[in-house]
Parts: sequence; structure tokens; C-alpha cells
Amino acid sequence: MTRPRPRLRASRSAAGRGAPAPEHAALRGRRAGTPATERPAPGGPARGPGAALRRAALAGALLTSLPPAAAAQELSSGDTAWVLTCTALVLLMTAPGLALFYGGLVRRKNVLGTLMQSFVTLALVSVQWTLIGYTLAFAPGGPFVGSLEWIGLAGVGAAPNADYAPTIPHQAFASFQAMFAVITPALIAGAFAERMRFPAFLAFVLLWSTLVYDPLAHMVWGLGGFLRERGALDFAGGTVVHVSSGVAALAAALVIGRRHGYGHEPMQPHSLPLTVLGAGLLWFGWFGFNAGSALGAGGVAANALLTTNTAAAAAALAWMIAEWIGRGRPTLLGAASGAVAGLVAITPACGYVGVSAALAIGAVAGLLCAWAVSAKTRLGYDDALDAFGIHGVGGTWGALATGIFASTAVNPAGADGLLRGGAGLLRAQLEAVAFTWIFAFLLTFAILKVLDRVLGLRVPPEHEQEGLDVTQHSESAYAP
Amino acid sequence: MTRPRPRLRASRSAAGRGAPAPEHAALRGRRAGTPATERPAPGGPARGPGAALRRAALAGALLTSLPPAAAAQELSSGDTAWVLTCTALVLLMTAPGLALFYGGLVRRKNVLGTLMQSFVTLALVSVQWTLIGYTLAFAPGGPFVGSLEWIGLAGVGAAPNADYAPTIPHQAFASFQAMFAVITPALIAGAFAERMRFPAFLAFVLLWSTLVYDPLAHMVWGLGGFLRERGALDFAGGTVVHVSSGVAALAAALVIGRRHGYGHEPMQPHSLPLTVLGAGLLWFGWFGFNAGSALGAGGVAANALLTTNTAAAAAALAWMIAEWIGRGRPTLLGAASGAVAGLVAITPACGYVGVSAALAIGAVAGLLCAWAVSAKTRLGYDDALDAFGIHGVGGTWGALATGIFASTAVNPAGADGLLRGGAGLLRAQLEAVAFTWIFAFLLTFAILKVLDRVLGLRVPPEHEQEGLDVTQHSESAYAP
Amino acid sequence: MTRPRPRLRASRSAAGRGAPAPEHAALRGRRAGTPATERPAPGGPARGPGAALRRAALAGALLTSLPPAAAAQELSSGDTAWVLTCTALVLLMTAPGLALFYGGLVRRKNVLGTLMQSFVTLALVSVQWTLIGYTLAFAPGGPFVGSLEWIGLAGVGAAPNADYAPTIPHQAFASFQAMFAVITPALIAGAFAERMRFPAFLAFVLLWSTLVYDPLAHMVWGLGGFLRERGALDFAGGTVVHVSSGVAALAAALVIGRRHGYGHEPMQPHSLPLTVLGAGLLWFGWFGFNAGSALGAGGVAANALLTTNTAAAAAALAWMIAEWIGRGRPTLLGAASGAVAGLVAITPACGYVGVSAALAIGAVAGLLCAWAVSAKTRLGYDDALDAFGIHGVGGTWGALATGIFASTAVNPAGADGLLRGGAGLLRAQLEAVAFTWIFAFLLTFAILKVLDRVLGLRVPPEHEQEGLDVTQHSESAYAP
Amino acid sequence: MKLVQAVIRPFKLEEIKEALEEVGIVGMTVSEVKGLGRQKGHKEIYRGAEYEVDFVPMTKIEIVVPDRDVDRVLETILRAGLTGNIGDGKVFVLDVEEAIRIRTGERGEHAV
Amino acid sequence: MKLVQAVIRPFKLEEIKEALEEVGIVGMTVSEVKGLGRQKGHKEIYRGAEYEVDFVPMTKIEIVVPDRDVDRVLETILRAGLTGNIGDGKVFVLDVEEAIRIRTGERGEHAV
Amino acid sequence: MKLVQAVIRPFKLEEIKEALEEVGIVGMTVSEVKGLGRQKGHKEIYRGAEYEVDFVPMTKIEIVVPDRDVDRVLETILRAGLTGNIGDGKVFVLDVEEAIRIRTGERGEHAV
Ligand SMILES: Nc1ncnc2c1ncn2[C@@H]1O[C@H](COP(=O)(O)OP(=O)(O)O)[C@@H](O)[C@H]1O
Ligand SMILES: Nc1ncnc2c1ncn2[C@@H]1O[C@H](COP(=O)(O)OP(=O)(O)O)[C@@H](O)[C@H]1O
Ligand SMILES: Nc1ncnc2c1ncn2[C@@H]1O[C@H](COP(=O)(O)OP(=O)(O)O)[C@@H](O)[C@H]1O
Repeated sequence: MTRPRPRLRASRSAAGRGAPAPEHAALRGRRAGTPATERPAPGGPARGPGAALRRAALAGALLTSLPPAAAAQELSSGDTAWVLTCTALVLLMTAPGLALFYGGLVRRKNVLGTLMQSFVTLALVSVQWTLIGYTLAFAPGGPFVGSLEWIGLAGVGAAPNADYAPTIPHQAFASFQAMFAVITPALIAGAFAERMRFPAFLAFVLLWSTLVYDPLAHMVWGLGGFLRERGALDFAGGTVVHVSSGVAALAAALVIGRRHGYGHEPMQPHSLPLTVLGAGLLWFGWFGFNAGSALGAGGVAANALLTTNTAAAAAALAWMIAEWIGRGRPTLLGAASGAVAGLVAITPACGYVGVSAALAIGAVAGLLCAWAVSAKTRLGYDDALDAFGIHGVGGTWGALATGIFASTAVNPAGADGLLRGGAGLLRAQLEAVAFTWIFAFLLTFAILKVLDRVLGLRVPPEHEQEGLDVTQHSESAYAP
Repeated sequence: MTRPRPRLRASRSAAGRGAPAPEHAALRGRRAGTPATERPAPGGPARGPGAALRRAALAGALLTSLPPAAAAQELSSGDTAWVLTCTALVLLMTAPGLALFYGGLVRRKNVLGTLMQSFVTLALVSVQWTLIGYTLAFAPGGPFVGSLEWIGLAGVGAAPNADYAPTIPHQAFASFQAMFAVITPALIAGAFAERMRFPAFLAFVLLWSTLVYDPLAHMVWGLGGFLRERGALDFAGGTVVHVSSGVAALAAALVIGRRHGYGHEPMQPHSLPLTVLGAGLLWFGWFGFNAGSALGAGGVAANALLTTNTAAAAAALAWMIAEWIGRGRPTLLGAASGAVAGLVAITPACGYVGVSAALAIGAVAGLLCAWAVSAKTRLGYDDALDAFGIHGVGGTWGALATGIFASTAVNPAGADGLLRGGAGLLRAQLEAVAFTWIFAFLLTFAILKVLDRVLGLRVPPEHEQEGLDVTQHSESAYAP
Repeated sequence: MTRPRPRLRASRSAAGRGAPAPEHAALRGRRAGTPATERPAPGGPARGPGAALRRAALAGALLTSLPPAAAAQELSSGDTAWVLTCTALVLLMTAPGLALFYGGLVRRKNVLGTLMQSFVTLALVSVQWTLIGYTLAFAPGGPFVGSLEWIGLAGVGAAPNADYAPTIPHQAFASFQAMFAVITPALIAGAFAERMRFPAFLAFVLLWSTLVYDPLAHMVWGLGGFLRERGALDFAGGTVVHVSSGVAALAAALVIGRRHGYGHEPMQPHSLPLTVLGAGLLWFGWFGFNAGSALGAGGVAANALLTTNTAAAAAALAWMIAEWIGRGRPTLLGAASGAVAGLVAITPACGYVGVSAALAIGAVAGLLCAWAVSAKTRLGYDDALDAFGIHGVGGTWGALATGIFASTAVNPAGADGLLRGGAGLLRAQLEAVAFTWIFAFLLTFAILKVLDRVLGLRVPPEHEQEGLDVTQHSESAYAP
Repeated sequence: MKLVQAVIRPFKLEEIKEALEEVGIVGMTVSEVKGLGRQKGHKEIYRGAEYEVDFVPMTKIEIVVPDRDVDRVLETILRAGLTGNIGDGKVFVLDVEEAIRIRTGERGEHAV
Repeated sequence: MKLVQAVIRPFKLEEIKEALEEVGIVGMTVSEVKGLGRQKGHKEIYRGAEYEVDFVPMTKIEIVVPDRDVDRVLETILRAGLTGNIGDGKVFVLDVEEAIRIRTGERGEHAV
Repeated sequence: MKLVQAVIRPFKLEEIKEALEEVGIVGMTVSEVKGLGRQKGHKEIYRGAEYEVDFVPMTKIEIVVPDRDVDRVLETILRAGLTGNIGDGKVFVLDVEEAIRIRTGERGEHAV
């Protein structure tokens, strides 16, 4: 890191650590010379271009006058414990969480192909991230992409990076973020499940991570990223992770086409217990995803965890009830899908809204995604496992809902949404969502079209008939 | 929170943080004006009516003379990291842990119905808890139930609640407790597995949580709760969670009646791997349940984790050996059931007893529950998945064992049990258990009888024959 | 603990907490009177006999002049939260992680027998550890085994043990280590899967833990252990856990002989989804295993987590690609096995090497183990689930790789490997590995030969045909 | 000899097995099948997509018996397999030309 | 009556079922089987050990019909089950001496 | 043509398959079944409740062959399927009136 710009962890100190006594906040306020409204980490960009830099400079100037020992003391073992724990939790979301959630939904002949997509994405993106992904996403750079300063994680060590997470080792931050980079392309796989060639899948993940995810993460979270500067809020990745993967899934479903027999042959989930197990692990891991995005163990994390759980619960009930009314039966797959939809929707909001907003966000997410998933059949594209219907729709709703429900009473480092008179935030959210839709859709479309030419996206029909497990991997999921 | 009554976290400071140097303890002793024998959180009620209030008042009085900054510093990121982690762990216990533990034990046609019972309880009680449950259980109130002060989690924010957990955000405490409220009714479902109508199940969970769990949690753990005042110890929910759910399960088994074909048709577990997976997740999550109940990451938590693991292990071996001797074969289901029995039994004791007591408590739990579960067949009721045999019997034994083995040498905030000359504690434990038995049995019985009238508890015989998955949820667990 | 020898947590302060300002480090240097190059915990033995004691004495002398309150403040809730979390994570590795990883690989008739081996090892060794294992491994003692000072965990309480982990309760350290003792014999079971008598298995685990694991842990990690004094590095158990269990597995495969029908009858994995679930849980838990071995939540832990994830990912890709090239197909089982191989190999190195070394260590581990596992078929022994091929080979490579890649730039408490001019370390690693090979092989061989005489190791052929589930445990894994 | 092949409700297997044992018939071979007939199947719903599952899980029993035992077997199955509701199943009788016990090589009626 | 026993490709089941319904044949009993024949199986690899899996997953349909319906059934199966590639399967016809409906005790053609 | 239907021990399948291939018989259809006979089942215990599981897992082979091949098939199965212990299984022979290959419509012996 060439330009050390230490920044006080003001927001988490004030909002994150519970409400300190006034004197205490004042003390810190004085030390920092800036109101305690700044969130130093992903999800809390400064509102208005240049604000972050100005404040950072201020804080830096003041801090240098403090004895170094005091600065070093900011590294917190509690925060570090929490972020390392959350890193593990988000790892679990991809494999085995998402792997099983998706793996249970496919037919018996495609189980391993589906599990493999999650598993190999974990391996591939973990390596890509250390080599090139992290620097593209988070190294200081331009408005669209990071520089190569941290290539191969050069300079990313035990010392905290004050710009992103001043109380934990920089490596902890990079590891935590790695898991986000991992799960995002893995989510897309739901769209082209049961029919994609494995070599094309590998190439897609590599290209998509590098050309779509890393730049987008930079724009929203990275130093100097342009969406970060425009004031949109994204606490834990509603836009970067869910809107982007959901919209990419839509593009992918359109490019790759429907499964052979879609609409005629039965395509029931081969093992709902696996899917429910996956959903449970996702819910569990999402506590790390969302509450871990506070990058410390304080009040903001606790709020995020509480709203996350509440929204998931409300959405599970909403989807279940919608199906009960609309189809005559409450299904377990509906409840589990609803929970995931609620988790998606609360992701950008969880650190900025209270528990009643979480109920509303979750309930609407459940209804909206249940409807979107049903609508698919009429629209005719085959988003096999509803990656768009849940992550695209739920993520978009969540991003907009953040613009409606966010409240500085919950998190002073956030902003006030529509319900508290802040129309500006909703506009910023709309802009960010629209940009992400266009960006993700076009690039995904282009990448897939090129890959289709170069490698071929789809397995031949006989192989689709026989299944990916045997034809792509020479394995069977189950044997006597 | 209207009446702030900050209370020093004396017990955790002294016992929980490792043995401090004498001067250190003395210092704290002086600050608090009260001996370091108090545990501020669930599981550590004051012994003798009024003691808690007296001491709280004292502590409050003294604390107000300290500078507020000092009080605010009590919020610990390490404790918060631990409790948030444990919240996730206890979430995992219900879904997918308990869901799979139960789901593996039923027949193939009832898998989803069984998984759904755990999953929907998670969703339903999570919502109920934020709206009404938490305030009924924990808001300052009368001896039997909390007030509505914290309805909708009003006033439950980032600032810690000094009465319950002075070093973590109040929201973290509320979230952690939510997971206890979730798992308790889910446990009962084992009794009426494979035959309950889903609408009746939903209504039962809602009523039982509101009328049984919330008040009971208040009586044992809440400010002013009457059992809390009588000196019974319940570190992590032996009475509130396990005795109450176990006894409710007995009532439920009696009201709903035996499964069709019980005793004639084979009713083997359809997938023991799922059950063992569930048992493993329960064991894992129980570290959060028990050691998390220390509400901080210190010596008490470490002791609770160690005794929890030890008791689970001893009970697994004991059940396995009992079956080996009695039936001629050591079974995996026996070992797994034994582990759960041991986990149940150590729950109220884990923070008050040492490791040799844990061995004894676990071993006896394994033997006792193995016997109880076999006895069921002779007594003729059909507690399908042995919710009473394990949670009722194991929980009762654990509560009494706490009265036998508790030791102030382990935790000065606890009390001395029979083996250390304290017959009073055992009497208090007996009282608490007896009260819980009667309270839970009668209310559960009444709720179910009413629901049977109003909604109908049981699916018609054809549906029972066909299975809950298809008839209640229009889904099949497994497909080609 | 009779001889309190408090020791400053210098290494973690310097390396583990991020790079403090120079003044800060100097301050600490002065306080301790010793350069900040010492790692107080497993994985960081002093280099050169007597060094540890000398330094400990020095530190102790200096510390006693500090006020006791300062010493007590060393107990860190963040570190404790992390180690307790990691204890839970490592528990999960054995059951259900390893249980399912192995359970999915066997035939349908041996599922429960295989799950039982992991599950009962967890129960048995947990009890053995509290009674005798911990004291044999960690109590102050001779060069080969600990004394009986801590028998029954006497004296192991909430106060930290400054020799091993000065910032967490001694019980937390003992619990964390218990999980290592548990998983090691469970790993061996892969070698004799599908054919061992259950009574012989129980006896084997008890004897092996007591005669092989506990002494070896003492030699490498225990106070006064002779390998600890010779300067070998083993951050998280590459030698103690993986080399020892892998080599024991080889001995076991040779003694017990091949499965009936090996090479003729098909022996495909009966459920790769279970295996992949197990692999995912192992990866997740390994973060606790490796990063938890820092015994605190700081920079060393973050580095360990990052290298762990990177090596696992690289190895998964390497094995997959090796198979793709060599056999024409990339398999999911290959990717999952590769991940485990990478996790094994990085275990001794994770806290001492950087991320590019992790890539190399992982990639080589994937290739090497893929080759070892294939070679087995030609060599003719039946290491049924490749416990030697993965843990023995991967562990040996990891231990040597530590001697090649270790760098004091990453962790000043480590040493410099071959690439940084330190041939001495590689020699020490070679010695440690060679000793472990011989020690583990001979003792395992002897134990098994004796048990074969006394109890009979192998089930009769009819039982092997019928399967362990029914014949050893009177249960079936799956039913309608 | 005849092959009596019955398609029955799965939960009746135990009852029929016991009833047959009582009349001295022990050997049989059983498999899980799916049946289509007058009995209605059920609807399944997965994320809003509805499936008509027409097939009903049934159990197939195959018993080879000497001609003289056929009636006894038929009667027993008809009795023990009855619920009276649609979907109780069918019994078919086929001729068997030869039967051999692998273990002994015995042929004909001695083999079953 | 005859027993028409067809071994078909699993994914053809739905099509054949519907085609049979169209010609008025509703009852059948279906089971999952593995087939060996000219159709090649596939290779499986587990940790470097290669297995030739010769068996192909197939579906067996059993239909008992009055003699006069046999041709209709055969034709329908031959038509709806055809892909033209090796491995489409076989149809066998066996004689059935008796058929009984368990529910009613009806015998013969009325039973099916 | 005849249908040779053998119920064998599951682990003998591979051996029998190879033995049949050696005598030139390739086609067959295989399914997993449960058998009841003289071979004793086993006890299972779940939380103290004991179940007698009488059924033994077996494998059913169905081979349709021209009449002249029947003896060869029977001999081979009897040889390769033998362990000599109770429970080796049975072979039944039934008459097949017609056989058709779906792919080509070929009938009779050409079809198998
Ligand atoms: N023509 C047939 N050929 C073979 N099996 C049949 C036939 N008709 C019915 N079955 C089997 O018998 C079962 C019961 O038949 P169904 O018509 O539902 O009721 P019922 O036995 O009361 O007439 C079906 O599920 C199917 O397995
Ligand atoms: N002689 C036989 N007896 C019984 N079933 C057979 C026989 N030959 C083939 N089959 C079944 O028919 C299926 C298809 O046969 P196969 O030779 O592969 O292709 P085709 O039907 O095109 O000739 C096989 O998978 C097997 O189930
Ligand atoms: N009468 C029968 N009809 C059909 N199948 C039978 C009959 N008797 C036995 N079987 C099948 O043959 C298998 C072996 O029979 P069993 O009596 O156990 O041994 P053995 O073959 O040595 O006489 C049984 O498991 C069953 O599947």
C-alpha cells in the first residue's frame, strides 16, 4: 500500500459498539474532527464525490499526531475473530451450502455436475482472487477497476488496511472478500444447470469473475470506485453479488436455451432433503455474509444479524402462504426458496434498517420472488434453478428497499431513505441497480456468445439425456 | 429500556476471564460493593427473593458514580463476536440440525413434512419473537410474564442491556435468545411426527411459543421472574428448553394418539446418515447453545464447552454400551441418541460443574434415556421420535444433577450442590422441575385439545398412509 | 500447574496483531528482554534445546515485576472467542465432516459402520482425553510423554496456561486440542474401512490414542518434548495428525489385508453427494484447525486462514487437471480429494508461509496425492479410502514443504526455509518426519498384531459380504 | 408350477407375508414398482410448476408354487391384500416350465 | 390374456404412457431396471480406479391385456418408444392364465 | 423362446454376467429385489425396538433366449451363481410367445 490513509473507525465506534455515553462519542468526534457518520468498509461509501477522500485526509492528519502505539491498538482481536469466523461461514455457503441447495434440485443424473459447479468455482476463484482478483477489485485505482498494486496479494499482510477495515488484518479482509467473489459466479450456475459443458463453465467463471465481478466490486466498494462515490448503499453485496449474478443468470438462460424436454419430461428435484440442508447452511452462512460485512463485532453486526434472520423468516412465511393461497398447498421448497429470497433482499439493507423494515423487506421479497418464479414458465426461458427469479428479482428489490427503509437512526454511517424523507438515496439506489443490470447483462451475454463460438456452451443432446455426471465427469452420484 | 439498572458483570469478570490476580478481583469487588458471585445472565438467577434487585440497585448506584466512558467500555468485541457466532450455531441446530436428525428417523413418505416442521418453526417463531415473544419473555414485568415494553423490539438496540448481558449489544442478546425460542417448539414435533395436520401444527407452534415458552423463559430468566428469584440454576435452558419441550411432547403424544400401524408395520428410520448428520450438527451447535449462554468469551464459556463435549461423549458411550449389553449390539443410532441425551442433560449444568461431574451426568443420561426410550414401547404411547424420552427425561435428570454437582469452585456465580453440602439447591431444582412439568403438561394438553376441536390435529388415515409429503405439501422427498 | 512460567505472547503481538508501529514493538521487546521471535504455542517450538526454557525464565522474571492486573489483562475475549469457535469447527470436521466424507465412499451396506467409526471415536477419545490423554500429551514431563500432573484435567481451569496459550483459558486450549486428538485416529479408519470388527476398532482407537498420539503430541508440542526442542516446525499438526495417521493407515492396510472382492467386485462410492458434503465441512472446519492453531485472532490466524484456503483451492484444481489429462475426465471426487490433500499439506506450513508458497504447496500436494492414490492399485495393498495416499503422502510433503518455504518475513516466530537459505530447518523437518514415520508405523503395526491375536481384527467373510451395518450394528442405513 | 405375480399396496406386504406363512407358503421375491390404473395419483408442486404424478407406489410379489398350491395362494392374497378401495391391485398367474434351486440343482417342485 | 413386458428407455416412459392412454390402455406396472445388450455402457473413474459400467438404466413396463388388445399395445409401444438408436429396448409377450382384481375378486378380462 | 428368470445373490451378478458373456449370451435385464425363503434374515434395532427383517436383498436377472440356448444359460447360471450356502437363489423358466426389438421392429429370435 503506497498511500497510507488511516481512517478512524468512527461509524463502528459510535453505532457499532452500542450507544456510547455522550462524552465518549464527543471525545472521538474531537479526535477525528468529523462527525461519526462514516462507514469505512464495503456497504458504506461516502455520499457525494470526494467526501471520503476529504474525510480520510482529515482523519489521517489528526491521527498522525497520536502516538503510533495508539493507532496499533486499534487492531481488535474481537473484530478479527468475528471476521475470520464469518469468512468460514461464507465459505460454507458456497460449498456445501449452495452446492447442495442446487444439487438437490436437479435430476439424479446431473447431481455431481451441479455440485461440481459450486465446488470448482470455490477452487478456481480462490486462486484467481489471490493472483489478480483482489487487486482488480480493491487496490487503489480508477473509477472502474483497481490497479495491479496488490497483484498476487503483494503488500497484503497482517497490518490492517485502514481504508477498508482498520481493526482487522488486511489478509482477513482479503479472505472475507474472497468468499464473496467465490459465491457470486457459483450462483449464476443455477440458470444453466443440467446442460453446460464443463470446459465452457470453467472458462466462463474465470472470465466473468475477472471482467464482471472484480470491476463491479471495485466500482461499488473499492477506493475511488464510481458507484461508491455516487452515494448508493450496499451493505453486504445486494448489487455486487445478487443483482449481478441474478441478471447474469437471465442472460445465461437466454443464451444457452432450454433444457431438452423442458415442459414435457418431469424434472422434479431429485432430493429435497439435500436442498433443505443447503438452504439451512445458506441461512447459517448468511449471518457471516451480512453481519460479517460490518467488519467488526459490534452493534452494526448485531443489527445486521437480527434483520437478516427476520427478513429470511418473513420471506419464508410469505412465499409459503402465497403458494398456499395460489396453489392450495404450502410447500417446503417454497418455504426454503422464500428464506433464500429474503436473505437476498435484506443483504444490501441489513446494516441500515431496523427490524420492522426487515419484516417488510422479507415479506415483499417472498411474494415477489414467488411470483417471478411462476412467471418464468409463461415467459418461456429456462432459468433452471431460478437464479434470476430469486437473486435477480430479490436483489433488485433489496437494493431499492434500502433506498426506502434505510435510516440513520439505525446506522449513522448510512443514509435516510424515502420513508425518512430522503429521496436522494432511492435515486442513487436506482442508478446503481440500473447500471448493474446493464453492465452485468451485456458483459455476460458477450462472454457467453464468445465462449459458445470458441468452446461450445452446451453438451450434445445425447449427453444431456444421459446426464452430466457420467458424460462430463465419469462418475455416478449414487451406487448400490 | 426505561429503567436502566446496570449491573457489573462480576461473575464473568472473576470466573469467566480466568482467575485474575487477587488485587484485580478486589478492585472489582470494591467497585461493585458486592461479592463476585453473581451471574448477570440466563442461568444465573440470584438466590433468594429480592437479592437480584438489591444487588442490581447497589451496583447501579455505584456505577453511576463512574464516568460513563468507563461503562461504555464494557462493551466487548470479543464477547460480541462469541455471542453472534453462537447465535449462528444455535440457528444451525434447528435447521438443518434438528430437521435432519428428525427427518432421517421417519419413513420416506414423511420426510418433507418432518423437515418442514423444523423449518417453518424457525421462520414462524423468528417473526413471533421480534413482534411479541421477546418482550413477553425478557421485558421487565411481573413474576410470570414480561411487559409489552419491548414489543416489536422497540428500544432493543445496539446498546447493551446491563441486566442481561452488559458487554454485548442488546440486539445480540435478543437474537441469541430468539434461537432458543425457535428450537424449543421444534423439539416437540418429534412426538407427533408423521401424523399431524400442517395447519394445526402452525397454530400449535404459535400458541405454545406465546403461552408456554415465553412466560416460562420469563419466570426462569426474565427480570422479576419468579423461578429466577427462588434460586434454581439453569445455565443454558435445561428447564426452559428441554424439560418444557419434553413434557409437552409427552402430552402431545397422549393427545394425538399412536401412528396408524404402530407396532405392526415396520417403521425403521429411512435414512440414518441424515440422522447422524443431524446429530453431528446438533453437537456442534450445542457448543453455541451452552457455551454461548455464558454471554461472553471467557473461562465460564470454556468450562461450559468442555463439560458439554465431555457429557455428550460419555452419554454416547453409555447408551451404546447399554444397548450392547441389553440387546447384543452397539448401534449408531444409539450412540447418536446418547450424545443428544448427554447434551440435553448437561445443558442446565454446564457452567456450574466440572469435567468429572460432566462425565457422571453424561453417563447417567445415556443410561436413563436408553431405558426411557425402551420403556415407551411397554407404556404404549407413541412418542414417535422420543422427544419426551430424550428431552423430557434427560432434561429432568440434568436439572436435578445440577442440584447435585454444582460447585462454586467452578463458578462462584453458581451455587453448591448436594455433593458440596448444599441441599437447598437441589430443593430449588426440584421445585423448578416440578413446576415446569405441571405448567408445560397442562398448557400443552389444553392447547392441543382446543386445536383438535377447532382445526383437527390429525390427518385422515388415508393421508397418513400416503404420507405427509404428498398430502400436506404436494411434494416428494426423492425422485429419479 | 505447579511451575508457573508465564511467557509473553511476543510472536502474536508482533506478527499476529498486524505490524505495529516500530516504537510499539520496541517497547514490547524491552519489556520482554527477548526478541519478538517466539511463538508460545503448538507449531512454534523454540529452535535449539533449552531455548524455550531460557526465554521462558527470562520472561517470567520480567513479568513478575509487572503489576498482576496487567498480567491478568492478557486474557483476551477476542482470542478466546476465536479458539472456542475453532474448537467447534474442528469438532465438526470429525462428525459429521469426516464421517460423511468416508461414509459416502463406501458401499451402501457399510455406511453406518463407517459413520460409526468417526462418531464413536469422537465420543471415546473425548473421554480418554479428559481422563488421561491431555496430561500425557501436554503436562510438563519428559522428552517423550507428559506427566500425570493433569490427570482427569486436574488443575486445568479458567486461568490461562502461559506456556501454551497465555491469552485464553487453559480449558479452551485443552478443548481445542481434544478435537485434534479425536480426528487423528478417526482418519486412520479410512484404511481398514468395510472390514474391521467393531470391538477391535474400539480397542485400537483407545490404544493408539494413548500409545501413539498422546506421546507424539507431547514430543512435538509438549513442554520438554524432544522434537519441539530440535527445531522442527509444525504449525497445526502436519506431523502429529496427518503423517502419524497416514502412516498408521498404511500399517493398518497391510496388517488387515484387502477387502473381499477387491479388484473384482465393483466398489464405487455409494453416495458422492455425502462425500462432497463431508469435503465441504472439512474445508470449513480446517479454517478452525489451521487458523485456530494461532491460538488467537490476529495476523497469524488471518495468514493461516488465507494460505489454507489457497492451498486447498490449488490442490483441488491440480488433482482435477491431473485426472483430466491422465484419465480424460475431470472428476468431482478428484477435486474434493485434491482439496483435502491441499488442506493436509498446508497444515504444518500455514502459519509460516505466504500465499504464493501456499499455491505451490497446494498444487504439488494435488499432483502428488493423485499419483499416490493411483499407485496404490499397482502396489496391491487396500488402503480403502486412501488415508495413507492423502494424509500420509500429503502430510509428508507438507512437513518438508514447510522446510522449504517457511519465512520469518511471514512469521518472525517461525524460521527460514531452504528458499531463504535455511537448510537447517529442512533437516529438522526431515528428522521429524522420519521419526514420525518409524514411530507411527511400528507402534501401529504392533498394536494391530496384538489386537488381531486377542480380539480378531476382521469380520468373517460372510459378514463382510453382508455388510458391517447389519452384522456389527444391527441397523440399515436406508429404508423405504 | 405357476408364477403368481401380485401387485399390492406397499403397506399390505407384511400382512400378506404373514398370512402366506400361516398357510405354509414361505418363498417369494418382492420388488418395488409404480402402478398406473384407476387409482388417482397426486399433484406435486415445485416452485409453482405443477406435476401430475399418475404413478402410485406399489409392491410386486412373485411366488412360484406347485399347481396344487395356486388356489391357496390366491385366496390368501385376496384376503390379506384387501382394503376395498380402488387401487388394491391385481394378481396374475403365469405358467412356469421349470424351476431350479441354484444351491442344489434340484429341479421342479422340489426347487421352490 | 397376455402379459406385454417392455424394456424401454427411461425418458420414453411418459410418451409411451400417454400414447397408450390414447388407445385406451391405462393400467400398467412399471419398475426401474438395468439393462445389458448391444448398447455400450460407460466408464466411471474413482480416484484413478476405472470401472466399466456395462449396465444401462432402463425402465420395465408390464401390461396385462386381453388377447385382442395385444397388437394395439405392441404397435403403440413400438411407435412411441422408438428413437432409432441402439438401446431402444425389447418387448416380450407371455401368456397369462388368470388375472384377478384384489378389490373385487373379479377374474379374467374384467380384472385388468 | 424362453424367459429365464433367476433370483441370485447380488454379489454374484458380475460373475454370472461374465460367465454368460463367455458362452455368448449378452442381453439381459436386471433388477434389485428382496427375497424371502429359507435363508434367515437379520435383526435390526432402533432405539430398543427390534425388527425382524426377513427379506434378504437379492438380484433378479431376466434373459430371453431361443429355446436351444436355454440349457446353456441354465448351466452357466447354476455354475457361476453357486456358493453352496442356503440362499443361493432360484431359476425359473417361462415360455415367451413373442419378442420384438423396438429399434427395428424385428420379431422372434432375431429380436433377442
Ligand atoms: N393392465 C394392467 N397390467 C398390469 N398391471 C396393472 C394393470 N392394471 C392395473 N395394474 C396394476 O394394478 C394396480 C391397481 O390397479 P387400479 O386400477 O388402480 O385399482 P384396482 O386394483 O382397484 O382395479 C395398478 O397400480 C397397477 O400397478
Ligand atoms: N436377451 C435379452 N433378454 C432380456 N432383456 C434383454 C435381452 N437383450 C436385451 N435386453 C434388454 O433390452 C435392452 C436393449 O437392448 P440392446 O441390445 O442394448 O439394444 P436394442 O434394443 O437396440 O437391440 C437392454 O438394455 C436389456 O435391458
Ligand atoms: N417360491 C418362490 N417363489 C419365488 N421366489 C422364491 C421362492 N422361494 C424362494 N425364492 C427366492 O429365492 C431366494 C432363495 O431362496 P432360499 O429358500 O432362501 O434359499 P435356496 O435358494 O438355497 O433354497 C429367496 O430369497 C427368494 O428371492
